[in-house]
Amino acid sequence: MRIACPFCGARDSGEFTYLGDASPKRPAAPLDGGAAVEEQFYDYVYLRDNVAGFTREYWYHGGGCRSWLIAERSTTTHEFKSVAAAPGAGAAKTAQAGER
Amino acid sequence: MEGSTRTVAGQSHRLGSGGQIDRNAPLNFTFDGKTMTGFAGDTLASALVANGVRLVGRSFKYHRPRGILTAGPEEPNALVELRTGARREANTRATTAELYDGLVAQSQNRWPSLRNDLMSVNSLFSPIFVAGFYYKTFMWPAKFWEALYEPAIRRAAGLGKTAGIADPDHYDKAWAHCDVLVVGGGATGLAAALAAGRAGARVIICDDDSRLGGRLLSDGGEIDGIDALDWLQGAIAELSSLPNVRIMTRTAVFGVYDGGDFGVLERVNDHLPQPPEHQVRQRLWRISAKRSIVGAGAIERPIVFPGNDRPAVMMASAVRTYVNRFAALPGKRIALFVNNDDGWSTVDAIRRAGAEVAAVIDPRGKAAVGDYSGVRVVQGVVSDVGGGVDGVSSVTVNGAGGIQKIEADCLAMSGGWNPNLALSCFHRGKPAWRDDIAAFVPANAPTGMTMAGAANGDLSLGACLRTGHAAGAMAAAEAGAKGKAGNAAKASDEAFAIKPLWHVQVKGKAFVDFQHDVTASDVQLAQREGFESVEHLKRYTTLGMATDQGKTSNVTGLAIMADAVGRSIADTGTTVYRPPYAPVAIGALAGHNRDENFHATRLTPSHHWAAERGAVFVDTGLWKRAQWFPLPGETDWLQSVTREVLAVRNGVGFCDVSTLGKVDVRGADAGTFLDRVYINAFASLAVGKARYGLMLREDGIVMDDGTTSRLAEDHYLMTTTTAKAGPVMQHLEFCRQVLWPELDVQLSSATDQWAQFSIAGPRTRDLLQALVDPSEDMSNEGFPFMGVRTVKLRGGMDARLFRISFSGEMAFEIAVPARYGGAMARNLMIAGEPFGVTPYGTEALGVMRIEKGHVAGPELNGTTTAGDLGLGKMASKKKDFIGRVLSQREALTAPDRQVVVGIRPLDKARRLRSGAHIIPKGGIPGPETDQGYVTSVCFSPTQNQWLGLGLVSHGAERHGEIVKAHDPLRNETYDVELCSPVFYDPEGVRQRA
Amino acid sequence: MKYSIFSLARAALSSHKNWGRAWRDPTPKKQYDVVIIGGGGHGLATAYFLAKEYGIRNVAVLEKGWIGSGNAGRNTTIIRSNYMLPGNTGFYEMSMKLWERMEQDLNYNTMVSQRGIINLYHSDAQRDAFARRGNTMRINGIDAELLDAVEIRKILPFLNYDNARFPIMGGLMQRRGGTARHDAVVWGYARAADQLGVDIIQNCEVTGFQRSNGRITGVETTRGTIGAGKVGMAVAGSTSRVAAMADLRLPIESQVLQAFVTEAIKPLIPGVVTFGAGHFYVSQSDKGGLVFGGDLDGYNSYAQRGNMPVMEDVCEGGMAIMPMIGRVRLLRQWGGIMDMSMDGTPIIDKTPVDGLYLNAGWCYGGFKATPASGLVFAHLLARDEPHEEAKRFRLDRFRRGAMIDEKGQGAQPNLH
Amino acid sequence: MPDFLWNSQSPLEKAVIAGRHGAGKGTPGVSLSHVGDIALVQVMARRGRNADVAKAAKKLFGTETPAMLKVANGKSATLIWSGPDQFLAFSQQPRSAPSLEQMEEAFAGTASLSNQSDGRCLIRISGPSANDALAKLTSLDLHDSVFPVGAAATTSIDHTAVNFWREADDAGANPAYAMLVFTSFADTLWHLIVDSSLEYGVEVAAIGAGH
Ligand SMILES: Cc1cc2nc3c(=O)[nH]c(=O)nc-3n(C[C@H](O)[C@H](O)[C@H](O)COP(=O)(O)OP(=O)(O)OC[C@H]3O[C@@H](n4cnc5c(N)ncnc54)[C@H](O)[C@@H]3O)c2cc1C
Ligand SMILES: NC(=O)c1ccc[n+]([C@@H]2O[C@H](COP(=O)([O-])OP(=O)(O)OC[C@H]3O[C@@H](n4cnc5c(N)ncnc54)[C@H](O)[C@@H]3O)[C@@H](O)[C@H]2O)c1
Ligand SMILES: Cc1cc2nc3c(=O)[nH]c(=O)nc-3n(C[C@H](O)[C@H](O)[C@H](O)COP(=O)(O)O)c2cc1C
Ligand SMILES: [Zn+2]
Repeated sequence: MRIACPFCGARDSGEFTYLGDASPKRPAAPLDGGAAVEEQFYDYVYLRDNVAGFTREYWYHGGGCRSWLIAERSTTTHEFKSVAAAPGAGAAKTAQAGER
Repeated sequence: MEGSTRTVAGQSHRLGSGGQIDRNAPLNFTFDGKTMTGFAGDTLASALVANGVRLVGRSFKYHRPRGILTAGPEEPNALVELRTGARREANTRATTAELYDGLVAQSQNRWPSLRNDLMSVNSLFSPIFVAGFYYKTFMWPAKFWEALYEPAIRRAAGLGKTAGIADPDHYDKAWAHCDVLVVGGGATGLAAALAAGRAGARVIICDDDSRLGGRLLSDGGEIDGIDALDWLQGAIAELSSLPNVRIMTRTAVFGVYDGGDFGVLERVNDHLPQPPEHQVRQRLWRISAKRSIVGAGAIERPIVFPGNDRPAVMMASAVRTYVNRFAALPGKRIALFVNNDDGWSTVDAIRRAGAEVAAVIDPRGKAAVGDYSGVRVVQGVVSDVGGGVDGVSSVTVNGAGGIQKIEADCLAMSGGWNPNLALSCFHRGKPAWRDDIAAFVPANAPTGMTMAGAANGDLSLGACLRTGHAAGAMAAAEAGAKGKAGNAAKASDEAFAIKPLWHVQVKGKAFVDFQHDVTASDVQLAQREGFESVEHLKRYTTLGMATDQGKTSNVTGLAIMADAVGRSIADTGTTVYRPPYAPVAIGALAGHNRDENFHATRLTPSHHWAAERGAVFVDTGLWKRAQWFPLPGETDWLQSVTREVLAVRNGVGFCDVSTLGKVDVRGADAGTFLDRVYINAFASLAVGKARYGLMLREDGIVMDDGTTSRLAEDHYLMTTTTAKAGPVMQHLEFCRQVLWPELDVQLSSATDQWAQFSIAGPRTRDLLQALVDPSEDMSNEGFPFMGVRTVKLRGGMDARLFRISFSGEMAFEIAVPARYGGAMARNLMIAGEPFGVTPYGTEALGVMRIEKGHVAGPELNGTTTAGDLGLGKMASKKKDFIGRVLSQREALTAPDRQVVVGIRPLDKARRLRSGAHIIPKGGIPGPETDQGYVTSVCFSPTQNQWLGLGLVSHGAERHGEIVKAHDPLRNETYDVELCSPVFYDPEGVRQRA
Repeated sequence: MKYSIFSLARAALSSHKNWGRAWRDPTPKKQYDVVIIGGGGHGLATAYFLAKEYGIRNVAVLEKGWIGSGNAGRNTTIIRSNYMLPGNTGFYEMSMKLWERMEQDLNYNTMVSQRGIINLYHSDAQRDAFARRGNTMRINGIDAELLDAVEIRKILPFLNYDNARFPIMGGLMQRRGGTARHDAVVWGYARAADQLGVDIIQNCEVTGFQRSNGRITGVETTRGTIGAGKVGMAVAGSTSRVAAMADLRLPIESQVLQAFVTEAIKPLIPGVVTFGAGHFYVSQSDKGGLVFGGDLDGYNSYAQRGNMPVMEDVCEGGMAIMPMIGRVRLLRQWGGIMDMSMDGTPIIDKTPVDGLYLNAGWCYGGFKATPASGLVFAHLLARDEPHEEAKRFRLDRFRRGAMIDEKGQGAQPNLH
Repeated sequence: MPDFLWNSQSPLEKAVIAGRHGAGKGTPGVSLSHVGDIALVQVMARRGRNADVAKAAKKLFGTETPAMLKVANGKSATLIWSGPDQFLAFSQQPRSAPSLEQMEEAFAGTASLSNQSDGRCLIRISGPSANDALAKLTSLDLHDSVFPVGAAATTSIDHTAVNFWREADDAGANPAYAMLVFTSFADTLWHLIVDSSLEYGVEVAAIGAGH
């Protein structure tokens, strides 16, 4: 399997590691958030759609340019539809936290 | 090529002329100890045929005598143990093993000999040993299964014996890249490669065989008006002349993986007795191709009738191969049983070889086309085959004219052709049924793959050349090649007429799967018992599960099932096709990565120095670390380690700690960043200071710990544990790139840049004083605890010095660029010499951290919280950090959690062991009384006893309590005291001295 | 017909013409007390125990393909009870006890073979972790032995002791561990459940749930709507997909685990061996093939097939400890879809949807659980409360922080 | 006071055995060499400061920062692309290259630097069979059309990250490559490279010699 790193080009999958679904977003965590925030974090850390079909997911090109990537990939065919850099890969300036 | 029955001396069935063997290169070989001769160009099977050998093996279950059925990788019967000693390999197909001088082969799965195999009594029990019989019996008495039944079944099953000792050969793996991968070098593949190659595409053409040509080598014919073999020479010459084409023979494409990656096995040296020096036996290729064309040909299928498994019943196409390609005659009077026109073409081959055609039996009567005058033709079917272990003597025919017996010493059969479509199905595509050729053809091939020629159901030579060429031209264009593909070669489209005939329904054992002894009645039995799905059929009868994966049997078996159920074959469907297309040696899949090369090895900067001192090394992850440094006269590791610890505690010692992960964290927001990844504060850390930090996973569990120093306003140096250096780096990059892209932080691993040594013990300052430039202030005030700065060393060297302590002693860590690691070790020995400096290893390091109550790997086990480790107070209440929220969950803060405690045996002479469990004194061991366990132990020279750390429920409140260490694995139970985990200098006076 | 050597011999006289179907092929009824989705080992065992132990016989098992077509039919058949965390220990030992009498219970030879399992260790730290585990087992009444290199060498003389990258220092052995014939387990439960009246319905895919007032009342299938008092899900790798039909999100990801078998060879490897410093474990089937596997492919997948890197990784592991298998040929490579839970431990519980019950999260370890899983799930379905041995497998453990994480990898399924 | 000598030591000190190894006589298929004592600095642009980094690089090295997947040859250093908005400044003659301090000054506030002079080890491989040997080590496509002179990649060899680039062809017009491997892995990778080359015959240069 080859994964087209937007920086390095198509590379053997052995250079990458997988993290999982890229849709859950780390919730804001005010210090006095209480149970509601705990519930959001529970959802963020544990619950997954786990769809059969295309998903957006995190891959890390650790054996190459060390960029975190967001790939659209099918879990049924393993086909990659797109691979994009995480917002903070490289030095591009992103204005806002969590703008992604 | 006019053959003749004139034979070659000693080779009773070798034709006097013809064939594509080198008669000037005779080769000796032995089969079951008997010496025979063949020629270069032979396979073991063709040489056996040439020597008149019929009986070659025994079947899996009934141990029936078996001969050679095919001439290719689909062979189910003729499996041998090839070579001897450590190179002996089981189940090698004689039909693909190339002959070399001195080849040694043994038949297998028989005892005591092939001819007299006592296990063939199994055949007598065959009325009971039907499909699935073992599921119905051997249940009582329960104990007998492992003791009696199973060992007997296991001994009888299995096929060949493997050497049982390490494989002496080498293997490696490689990558290759191309625009167009062509699988198969028959007419189709050649046409495809020529078209794509001419167009300028980067082409790789692979063929499993030792030579290109495919069936052209067996069937000849005419292409572009010349002899097919001459055309073949021309095609090979043209391909060889194209720099963009790579030809790989003896190379099987065994798997199709995602995104155009192919698994490919090159048998580099299997045709030699053993690989030449510096060469591998086989090489695994991963070929990455933009497009692929599969011209893998078709596989002829048998007909199911009683006696069809007798030695010298052979596929018709195999008879042609032996005669035409190898000049070896499978029989001198050959009968044919065919249901299609292609089978009839065997008649020509037999006649040209000067052998006799006993009769052609065809349920259709005559062939649709062709001149077969003078051939005895019987419209009918074969209902039995006479003969013995050495082959066929007659065939019984049920024909229009009743039952008749025809004398013959070989029966050639053809039930039609199955396109070799496995590669098209490895992504779980299902083939489609085509009535006109009575076969499954590819459908839904993986993206980028084109099936062509016989593999796609285009069986005629003309069609193979046409479709191959078209596929090659198209693939090249799709891959971006701009050149011209030239013209397709031309040949005639011979007719292919077939009348399906799967099974001759008469009494008698009629085999579907030859190797696994699955008969037509087994298939029918499975149907009666409800195992109707082809997948159930397969698993219940083992049809298609043998070494050939049912290449000759699957379709026939499911046709019989379809008939039994009353469904069409198309509706019945095929079983799932799986890689590898042909079996692959495990050694090749491992390649170079075996023995000491299994994984890479990392060496510390002082490795060679330590090795010279005789250090004993230990594996920590990929690292080799000095575990201890034995001195002459020391016989026991504990002796050495104890000496090292005492040397540190009483004087000074040093240890290479370069393996700790080091991360340069730089940027304007480095402090903020660290505040978010650590539970404690770092933005507030002063430049020139170090601090211990703890980081959690988002689920609130401890991920890692280490000391992080602030070297400049915008520059921190983080250390991680040795084990977690990689994962932590990945995590930090995730935080930087995904969670907080707004922060200005840059990360770089500096682990390998620095040689870092811990120097510890009360004489540390003395040692350092000798090493550093006199201008450096090394006093407690000038270099306070947790201070960090660059110092000048004598002799002109800068070093980073960190005043941190893992051992609990007055200690520093000193770092110099890695190239000076060896020099640093030597200089530390020189500087410390007056103070008795002692190098120490990881073992002493471990002892001292346990004495000091510092947690490490065994406690940071992925299930403990900061609180469990006694570090809960470190967590800042003023900021958010990773893991903060979920660490507050009810079960992670429950009062009964197992937390770190110290543990010491009451009997001071008693050895404490890790993994012992803690149960209350007087408690009876059981799940309710199991309160925790010992995580780390050491013999503490300072306490003069074994002691340890543990995770024990309510541990923090139980210091002083006497409990039991329970260690049934080692048959030990003894009293221990729970105590503070800090055994040594609890006030921390020494490290601040 | 009862199976035995006598019935076999009798049948032989009539050319085996009189064997009937091992289980019926019924048309689905309109309504069942309990519908089990998934004709794998767990679903069929659940139906069997519902009928056998809880007297609930109006039960259907709905299977989208052929029974055993999921992970039950593609696993490496290892059974063991060498777990170390509360919740797992007792549960898997209960399962082991059920294995030990399965053949007699079911009147079906499932070839339960207790030839032993050995987990090799290669460092002191690993030995200590195994000591902790082995002692947990012993404290729970489960057999376990900690062997040193000398003892290992006696049992497994063919391992690489001389030039291994990671030396073999010893192993944790459970002699009662071993293997069972996976397909036979499916067929045995199917036949036994069928005989107790359970309807086993193949080629019947559940495509939706019927609900009324929030409660499940039945399932929609490719063979029509089927009413149900209660519905139990035991669909392993398809858990999230089926749960989504009831609008549930679960702490589960689906990943491929591959397995491999070699050509059949004469007996070579006595029991089950696992490599502690790489990804490789192996046993030999009765037919003679070395059945082996290793790590997950590492990314979410429903493809039911694997890729090359893991095949190579596994074979490297194999060659690292058993260089004698270099010339043995790999015959077949396949994959199954694992319902990887966030802590690597199963979930057996009611769901937030009334009438819908969940049996999932078995990861790569649920074959050994088959009998116990069936029993406790039947208990839950029948009694509406968890079985004593499955109390800790509840869904809310993630919310509460009571994960059962044997590997200590946290909420990252591909690392379990 | 004793004298302290600070001899530098290559991680390949034990591994490199100069001379001819493996098959055949005549022209070796593969030539291998290693030079120690290099200067190497990782330069990572600060957020939003790419353009400034390019300017500073131009000033310091006389060349733009390297384009993606390329090498840029500067006056006193070769700049090797190593990831988005970062590169390695490499020099084989540390004395004539800008010092770390000069670099820190030149890139102050615009890039974060990390000294890797000792973190990586330089290995060169060339020869008529270099591509065949490399095919066993790297999954990169090294065909001229894909990986011409001046191409660079960060990739993995034996699961270990390396910086890899193609240099000018050697004297025999054979392709020549350089790679920077992590120091602690150097010994193991060197052996792997030698093993992969043996069948072609390999000439190993003494440390410091070679190109
Ligand atoms: C390669 C591999 C090796 C393994 N090795 C081991 C091992 O050595 N030891 C061990 O203990 N465990 C092992 N396992 C794990 C074990 O196989 C599984 O955990 C266990 O089989 C799961 O339970 P099951 O048998 O009920 O699942 P399955 O057999 O998968 O049953 C689920 C069934 O549900 C059906 N289904 C799905 N969706 C629907 C629907 N919508 N409608 C109707 N039916 C549906 C499926 O077709 C399937 O038949 C392994 C698994 C794999 C893949
Ligand atoms: N008229 C008929 O009834 C009939 C039937 C079948 C075949 N044929 C003849 O057979 C020939 C078919 O030509 P073709 O080129 O399609 O097939 P082929 O059989 O001539 O060649 C296929 C080649 O592919 C190779 N191969 C197969 N699988 C491979 C793999 N996985 N990896 C590497 N190599 C692999 C084989 O070794 C073989 O050399 C034609 O000459 C055709 O006329 C005729
Ligand atoms: C324990 C076990 C042993 C197996 N032995 C064989 C075997 O000897 N021959 C074979 O072809 N397949 C064997 N298989 C693999 C099956 O053929 C099949 O590939 C696997 O069950 C997955 O099913 P699928 O390939 O139909 O998807 C075995 C599978 C298992 C689980
Ligand atoms: Zn990249």
